[in-house]
Amino acid sequence: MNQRPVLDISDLPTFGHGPRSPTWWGTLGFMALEGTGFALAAGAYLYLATLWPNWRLSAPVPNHWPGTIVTLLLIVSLVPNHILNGYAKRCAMGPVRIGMVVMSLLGLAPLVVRWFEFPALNIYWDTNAYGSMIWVLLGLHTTHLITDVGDTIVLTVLMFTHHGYSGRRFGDVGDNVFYWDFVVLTWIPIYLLIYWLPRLG
Amino acid sequence: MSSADLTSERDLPPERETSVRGDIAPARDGPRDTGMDDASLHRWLARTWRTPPGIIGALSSVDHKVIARRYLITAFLFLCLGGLNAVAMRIQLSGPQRGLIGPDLYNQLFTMHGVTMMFLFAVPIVQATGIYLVPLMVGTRNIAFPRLNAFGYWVYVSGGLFAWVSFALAMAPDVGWFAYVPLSGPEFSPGKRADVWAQMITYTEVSSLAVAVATIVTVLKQRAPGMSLDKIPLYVWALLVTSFVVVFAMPAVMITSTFLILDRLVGTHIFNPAEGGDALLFQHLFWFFGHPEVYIIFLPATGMVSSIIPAFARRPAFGHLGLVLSLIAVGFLSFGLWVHHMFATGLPKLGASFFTASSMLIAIPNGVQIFCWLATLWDGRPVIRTPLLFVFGFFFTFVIGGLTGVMLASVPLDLQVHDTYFVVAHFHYVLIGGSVFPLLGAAYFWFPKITGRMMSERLGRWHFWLAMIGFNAAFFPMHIVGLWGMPRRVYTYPAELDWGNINLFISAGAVLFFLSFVLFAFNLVHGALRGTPAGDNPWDAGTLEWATSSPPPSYNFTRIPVVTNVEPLWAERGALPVASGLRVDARELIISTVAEAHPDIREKSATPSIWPLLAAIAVGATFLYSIFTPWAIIWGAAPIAVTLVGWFWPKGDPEDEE
Amino acid sequence: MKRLASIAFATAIALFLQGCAGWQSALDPKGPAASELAWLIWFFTGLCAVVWVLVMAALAVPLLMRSRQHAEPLALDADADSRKLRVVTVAVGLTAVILVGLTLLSFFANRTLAAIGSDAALTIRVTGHQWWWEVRYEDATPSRVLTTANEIHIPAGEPVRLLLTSTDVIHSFWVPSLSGKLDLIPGRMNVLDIKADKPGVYRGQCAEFCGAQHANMGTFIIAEPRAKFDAWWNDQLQPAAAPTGGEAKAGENLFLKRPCVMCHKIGGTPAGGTVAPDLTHLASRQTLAAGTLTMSRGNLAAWIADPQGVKPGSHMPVVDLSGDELNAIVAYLEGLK
Amino acid sequence: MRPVVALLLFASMALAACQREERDTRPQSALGSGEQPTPVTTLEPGGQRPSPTDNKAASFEANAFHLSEGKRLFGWFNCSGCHANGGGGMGPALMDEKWIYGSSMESIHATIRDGRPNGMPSFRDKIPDDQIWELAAFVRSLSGNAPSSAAPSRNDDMMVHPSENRMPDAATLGKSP
Amino acid sequence: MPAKNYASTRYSELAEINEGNVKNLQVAFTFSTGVNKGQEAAPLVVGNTMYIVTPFPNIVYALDLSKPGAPMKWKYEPNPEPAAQGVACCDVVNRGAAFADGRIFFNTLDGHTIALDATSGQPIWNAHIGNINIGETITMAPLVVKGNVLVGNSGGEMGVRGWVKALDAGDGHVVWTAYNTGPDKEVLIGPDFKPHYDMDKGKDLGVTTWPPEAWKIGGGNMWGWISYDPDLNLIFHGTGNPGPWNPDLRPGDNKWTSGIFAREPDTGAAKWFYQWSPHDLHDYDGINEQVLLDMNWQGKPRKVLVRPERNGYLYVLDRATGEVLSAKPYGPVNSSKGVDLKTGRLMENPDKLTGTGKVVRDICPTASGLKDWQPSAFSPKTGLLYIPHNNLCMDEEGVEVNYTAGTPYVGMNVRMIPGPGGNRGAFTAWDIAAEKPAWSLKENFPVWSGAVVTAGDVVFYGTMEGWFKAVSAKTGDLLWQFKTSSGIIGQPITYRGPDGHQYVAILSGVGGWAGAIVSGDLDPRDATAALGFVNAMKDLKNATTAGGTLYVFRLP
Repeated sequence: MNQRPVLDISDLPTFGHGPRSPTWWGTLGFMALEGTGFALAAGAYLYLATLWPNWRLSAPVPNHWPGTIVTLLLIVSLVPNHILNGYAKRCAMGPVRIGMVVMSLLGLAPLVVRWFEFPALNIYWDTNAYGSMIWVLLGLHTTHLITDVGDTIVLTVLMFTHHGYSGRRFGDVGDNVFYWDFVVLTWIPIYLLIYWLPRLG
Repeated sequence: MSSADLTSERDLPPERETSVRGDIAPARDGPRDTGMDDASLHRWLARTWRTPPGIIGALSSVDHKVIARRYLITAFLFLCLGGLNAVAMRIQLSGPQRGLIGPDLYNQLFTMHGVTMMFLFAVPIVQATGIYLVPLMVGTRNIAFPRLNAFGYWVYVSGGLFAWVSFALAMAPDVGWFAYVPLSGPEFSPGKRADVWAQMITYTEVSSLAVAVATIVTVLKQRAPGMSLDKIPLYVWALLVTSFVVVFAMPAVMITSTFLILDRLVGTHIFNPAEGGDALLFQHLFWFFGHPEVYIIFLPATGMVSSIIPAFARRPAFGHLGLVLSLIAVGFLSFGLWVHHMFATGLPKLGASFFTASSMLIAIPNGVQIFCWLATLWDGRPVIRTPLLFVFGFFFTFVIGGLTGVMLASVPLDLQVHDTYFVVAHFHYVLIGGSVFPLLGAAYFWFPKITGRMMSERLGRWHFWLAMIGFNAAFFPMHIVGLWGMPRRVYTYPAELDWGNINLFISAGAVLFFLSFVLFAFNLVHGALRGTPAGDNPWDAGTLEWATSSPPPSYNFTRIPVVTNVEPLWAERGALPVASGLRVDARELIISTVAEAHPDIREKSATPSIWPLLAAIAVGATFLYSIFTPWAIIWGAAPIAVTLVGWFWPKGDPEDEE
Repeated sequence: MKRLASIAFATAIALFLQGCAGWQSALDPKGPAASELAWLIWFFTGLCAVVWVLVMAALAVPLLMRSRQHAEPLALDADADSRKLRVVTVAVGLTAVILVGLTLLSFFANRTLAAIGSDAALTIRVTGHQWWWEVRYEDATPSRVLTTANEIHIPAGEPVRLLLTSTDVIHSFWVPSLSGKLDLIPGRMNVLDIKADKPGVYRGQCAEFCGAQHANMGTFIIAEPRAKFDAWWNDQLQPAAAPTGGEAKAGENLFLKRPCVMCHKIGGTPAGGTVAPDLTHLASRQTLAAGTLTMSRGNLAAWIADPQGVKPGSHMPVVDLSGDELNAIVAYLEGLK
Repeated sequence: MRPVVALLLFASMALAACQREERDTRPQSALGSGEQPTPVTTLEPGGQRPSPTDNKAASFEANAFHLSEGKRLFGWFNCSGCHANGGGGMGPALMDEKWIYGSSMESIHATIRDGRPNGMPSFRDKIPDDQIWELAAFVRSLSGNAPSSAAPSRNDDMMVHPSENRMPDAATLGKSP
Repeated sequence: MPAKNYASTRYSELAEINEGNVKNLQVAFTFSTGVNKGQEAAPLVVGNTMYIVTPFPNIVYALDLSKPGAPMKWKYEPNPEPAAQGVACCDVVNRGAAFADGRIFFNTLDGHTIALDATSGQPIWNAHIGNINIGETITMAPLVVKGNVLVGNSGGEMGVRGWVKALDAGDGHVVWTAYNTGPDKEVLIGPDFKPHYDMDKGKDLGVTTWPPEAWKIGGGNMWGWISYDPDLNLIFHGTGNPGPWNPDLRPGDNKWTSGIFAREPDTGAAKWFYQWSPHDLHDYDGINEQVLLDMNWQGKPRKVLVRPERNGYLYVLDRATGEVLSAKPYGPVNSSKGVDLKTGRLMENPDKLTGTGKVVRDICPTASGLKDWQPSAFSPKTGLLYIPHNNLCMDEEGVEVNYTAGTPYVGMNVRMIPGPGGNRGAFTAWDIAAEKPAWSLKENFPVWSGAVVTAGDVVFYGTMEGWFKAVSAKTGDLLWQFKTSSGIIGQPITYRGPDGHQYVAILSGVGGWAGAIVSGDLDPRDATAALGFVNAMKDLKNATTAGGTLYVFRLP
């Protein structure tokens, strides 16, 4: 077919930040489907909790302290996370490098505490369905935590190599910030479901 | 490899140099397409976008058309395998008390049939069609996240192999495609059969989800300049809505199958009512996916119908906005009626009535679509070619399926027909009538675009009538035998119930229907090798995929079109308005804004890579091993992590830099 | 196209009418619930057929009109389109009205069904097993509680309440000529009320896939006049008939000595197994192995000799018996009227 | 290339898996009697012990279907009445590592078939031979002696102990219950 | 007799050992029985001889107390059928022997009652009355009343039909047999039968309250204690749980299980009956001891029968009529909501109804009862009943069960857990008149031993760790304790030795249902082992080992 050029796009930038970039939308898509997964797992948990009187099924109450510490660590981490986002938008390499290191450490810290959360549940996954569900919820979130921390660390290393000098990488840092928000925010309802709902029953 | 890629090496521009840079600088400019003549433009783009040579190169391909072709062929092979299952079952059922196939094999046969058709054929093939067509229809050079897309294919194909090798080893799942607990649970399904079901589901759905995300982002961010929301072709809308449904429905089945395997492998009690679990939870979760699944299969087919009808009715679809809104409505409503699969479980009466209402409700947007298509066809005299014939076949059968669906939505009526051959008939009318017939039409319609050659019209008509007669002969009597009391999933039935003759008739119809696919396969092969050359736009259709050559070059379009109408080729008969200014030495494409499709960024698309394949192998091996021990997840995490890092680590291509 | 459609339709009607003669058929109602449902089925079918014919007619219009083809696809007739819009709107409205009607219809039908058993005097607990039905007649006097298997006798003309549950997987109780189906779910108890208008034998079958022998999990509802039913009940409460004749006596002995005794119960003997059907009055039943074989000496022998040939995968094991032993056991069981 | 690798992978799995998945509901005729010398001690003068001559035990021992049938029969024939779910009661525990009368399939088969003097009844003639083999296979799996890929998992019942297919792992985790 | 007297008070008038000097108790001699199973028997002292019956193989020892170190006078080995061990629920115990007219009467596990000459140990007669092939065993201590040896069978977990037989003490022939289920004729219900409550009136209730033929395999065994009131000329015995445990399989009240009969000792004719737990849901055997007291009940002197019942209530019955005067829980009970004194019926808690395929959690008390067989003691000096008991709860799930003669017929998955407070046992002194506890001691393990109280105001009991304890009868203060070689589940006695001094004797040797984990070497990983008791006793293996030793103490 014949063509007639009507538009010149040569002046467009070669990368964008946030919703302008397809990666951001891809991240959003994965958050949507993972969020659905979380929601369904939580829904299954609530379904069972309402199905049986005296949920917790005579199991001991979980010790909420490791979980609470993780929650606090995660919430605190949001502050540097968003500061990092600001630097990434401005493509400021030095602060971004520092920020990435900080975020890697702030990712590892809750992961370490998370290790102590499993025994603090005071029940095993094969004891009863309540145990199964809280292990599943905690496991599901831990998987996300691990993958995102792994992702953060790889990206941190990347930012210290020559590959870091790329607009695209700063976009990746932004998306990493975005995903970390997701990991933190999904934890809050799960935290409540695991540690506080059983205290009601 | 398409013919457009077969440019001689001599004609190619020099290899580009890679550079190591120490700081962020304004993007280094490569050659642009602005003002470039067509021949050199083609040489540049072909060089930049080609799939590397050799086996490794082929396995590294990220070209959406290459991946889609592989998807289509694989899915078609699975269709044939699933069809063979069906024929085997029909031979066993052709008479009462037939001893050809015992229950053990029969139960594997129908489970494999269902699993194959639903998870290895229907969903992949509609998504594959989308992978092929969506980037072309929205006027971009590749799908978003091409490596993820390639990864999706590898995962899918290994999942399918996994299931079918299990079948060959007589350890295929034998618990039905929806594998209800407790039958599929740890106590009543010894061995690995149900584990195969669970893990195969979980991981073929990984591929569906990957494709869905890629499709969504392609549609939202890579549309050609000017293709605002109201100018998106209906097929693309259908794929977009489908992809959203996938994103929200597939996690449900993954959660279900994961719960199941946890129960079976590590002894959780999620579905064990004795320890606070619940068997019905499985059904709720499964059908929360399972019902939208039907629409995942059906909605793209409506998109195909919406593409074929305008081309042959010679006018744009009537009620474009209505059709789009209906699609969205169906997408939403499909999540609200899963319970009508569970009416016989004894749920509270009032809740069940609510789901009757919601199930009936979804007939309205579907009705809107049907009426709009009819209205489109009313305009003038449609050109009757094989694709349109299949659309007529779609009307003929799907409306029956839809209407019997209304019957199933009624709680009391459902109690008689649930789990009988009536239901078998119903969903085959919906799935084959509503999805396979449009797909066959679509095959005839887009075959010339994919291969550059036409399929035989004569054989096509034979195929159509054979399929119509075979299909209706096989499935219509199932309504009746279902009402006569024949439950589904029985490997035999007593002679005294007088179901023999009608079953023999059904079996004959099934064989006929299978033969129609043999004819189709022949037509496909014949068309691809001997078909008459098609030209760019053999049907004089209006959407963008017809603006490029048949088959399309690796880069899809020499220059990105600028869209002015929902049927741009009809609106711009003289010359296609295009945008210029993209680099030709790097895989640049236009990222546009979500609503208005204003060009926003020139972003690079990923280059070919072997890592998606390696990652898929790592994931596949992990899943395979995990049916034997949960530790596989721990051990498998390492290779998966390595391959993923390899995948994302920049290789110094211009696409990765800057 | 049209001819084909009409042929298909005529065939369909013919086949439907032929189907009314089955004894496990939703179209052959023998009770109030099934009648209500059969009516509903016919009504829905009729209405759907009309809708389908209308749609097909609408589809046929452009094929038959033979009007001229559009030359230029984008040159549309705005007036014609707005007329079409009106037609489509009306059609959609009509669809909505029909659907609301059908919803209300099913709602009221549901209420009718629920009312059938509200005054049921007889309660029967049906427990699904892989692959047979345990049937227990509840009674205020515990000693009149009767346990039998696979065949359910009910008084004709009276509503009967069935309590449905399962000990293994999900089954579904379905006797189409009496009522719709309802699942038997382990850990739950579902309630199904049935009523047979007239005496007769109504076949039913498990309708939810339950494993290897799902196909051979039949049941029979045997509706009898009240007096006959009461007599049957009293009969069934009696311990098993003592074996008469040497062979039958030897058979009883073998039954108690060999693996039979591990799973089956025969009232009046030490055999008290509960994981397999109660055989106290085996010979009074019409079929064997949950509707798989009709009751006869030959079938009984075949079933005992090779259960895995008759019903592969069932829980009845192959027991090594000599010909004489088999004959003796068959002679004994045959006498358990 | 890749399909070949996958196929090889599957094939190697298959060799092990085939036997585990077979569902033979009347193996009696196909196999020998399974009669083996069933010593309950390892002490045996003469230096060497005769090796088994037929494959009956082996064909039951690692077969998932037979193991699960054994589990069902263990409940049906009231084995669980005395031995609980392996922990014992009136009868000795079966899930521990102690075997009073020998741990081989043949010994367990003999124990069930012929009984033992301190309370184990004889089920000769009461349980068909194949079913005794199934029970023996299941009993062995209780203490983690069957391959975890074939051993049964938990029942849809009250949680009584970690399921047989997790037995060795679960034991090393030292977890309750 | 093990219960000291026909009224089963287990009260000794001996007062040499008292609250003040009990702390000086020391071992006089010990004797190993050579059988390391649960020692539930009470040593029997007649004259200068002490008789001990061991658990299976039920060896009888006669020890000469007149000589230092109490050397063995004779021993008798009945050599019971070893196979009997396979059908004995809950360890192969024996609860003791009885003495009358120069003869020792005892039961063997394999269903024999044997009379021995007390001086020579020679058998006089041997009556085979129980068939182990259908699961019948005998573990109880016989009681001799008016020349009849009263014996009942065990096997409630095997689908055995319960009975009580009276054997002639002279030659061992069966004088009468009273079944505890079935038609009136076999239950020995005749015109004299006058139950107090309507629920127990009617013809052939032992048949009509069962599904057809279920009474034939319905349990109702008698393996516990019999008391005798010579004034009323009545014996009182409980009846065991109905079988199987899963109540779904036996709709109805299941007469005459889990109740108490008053019978005439000569003919066995039933006088009245009261059912503690109609349609028993939780294996509440009704075989505990009944203490017969003549006391002022709410101002009026009445002949009462005091019974700390397994279902958790301390019943006070008018023993002439069977009327329930009082029923108060003596520990945590949630399986029922009390006893309706008008109808006499136990009010079941609808939340704790068990059935097939349903797990019911936290049922208190457990199948082993708030108190099992371990007999309590009553001191007329303090007016208190000293109850050794359990504090356990359980989860229960009814499962499909298959009757095969001679194999268990239970149909219930049980898993026990410590009760409220975490202490698995308690020793409670109950003020009968005030209908409330006077004091209660917590014990880590269930108190599975009997109790004895003396005029010296000392109560003796043992714990499953192996402590033999003496506490003040008034306050419950611990006065003295001694660690024996194994856990104690036996019945302590006190006697005046040939030297005129007071002695205290106890058999140490853990076992029984509670101690089966040790005596049977069960696997604690299985929560349902030993019908669920193991789950509550996981740590017992760390606290004690099997044993079988007699300890005799005296003041220095």
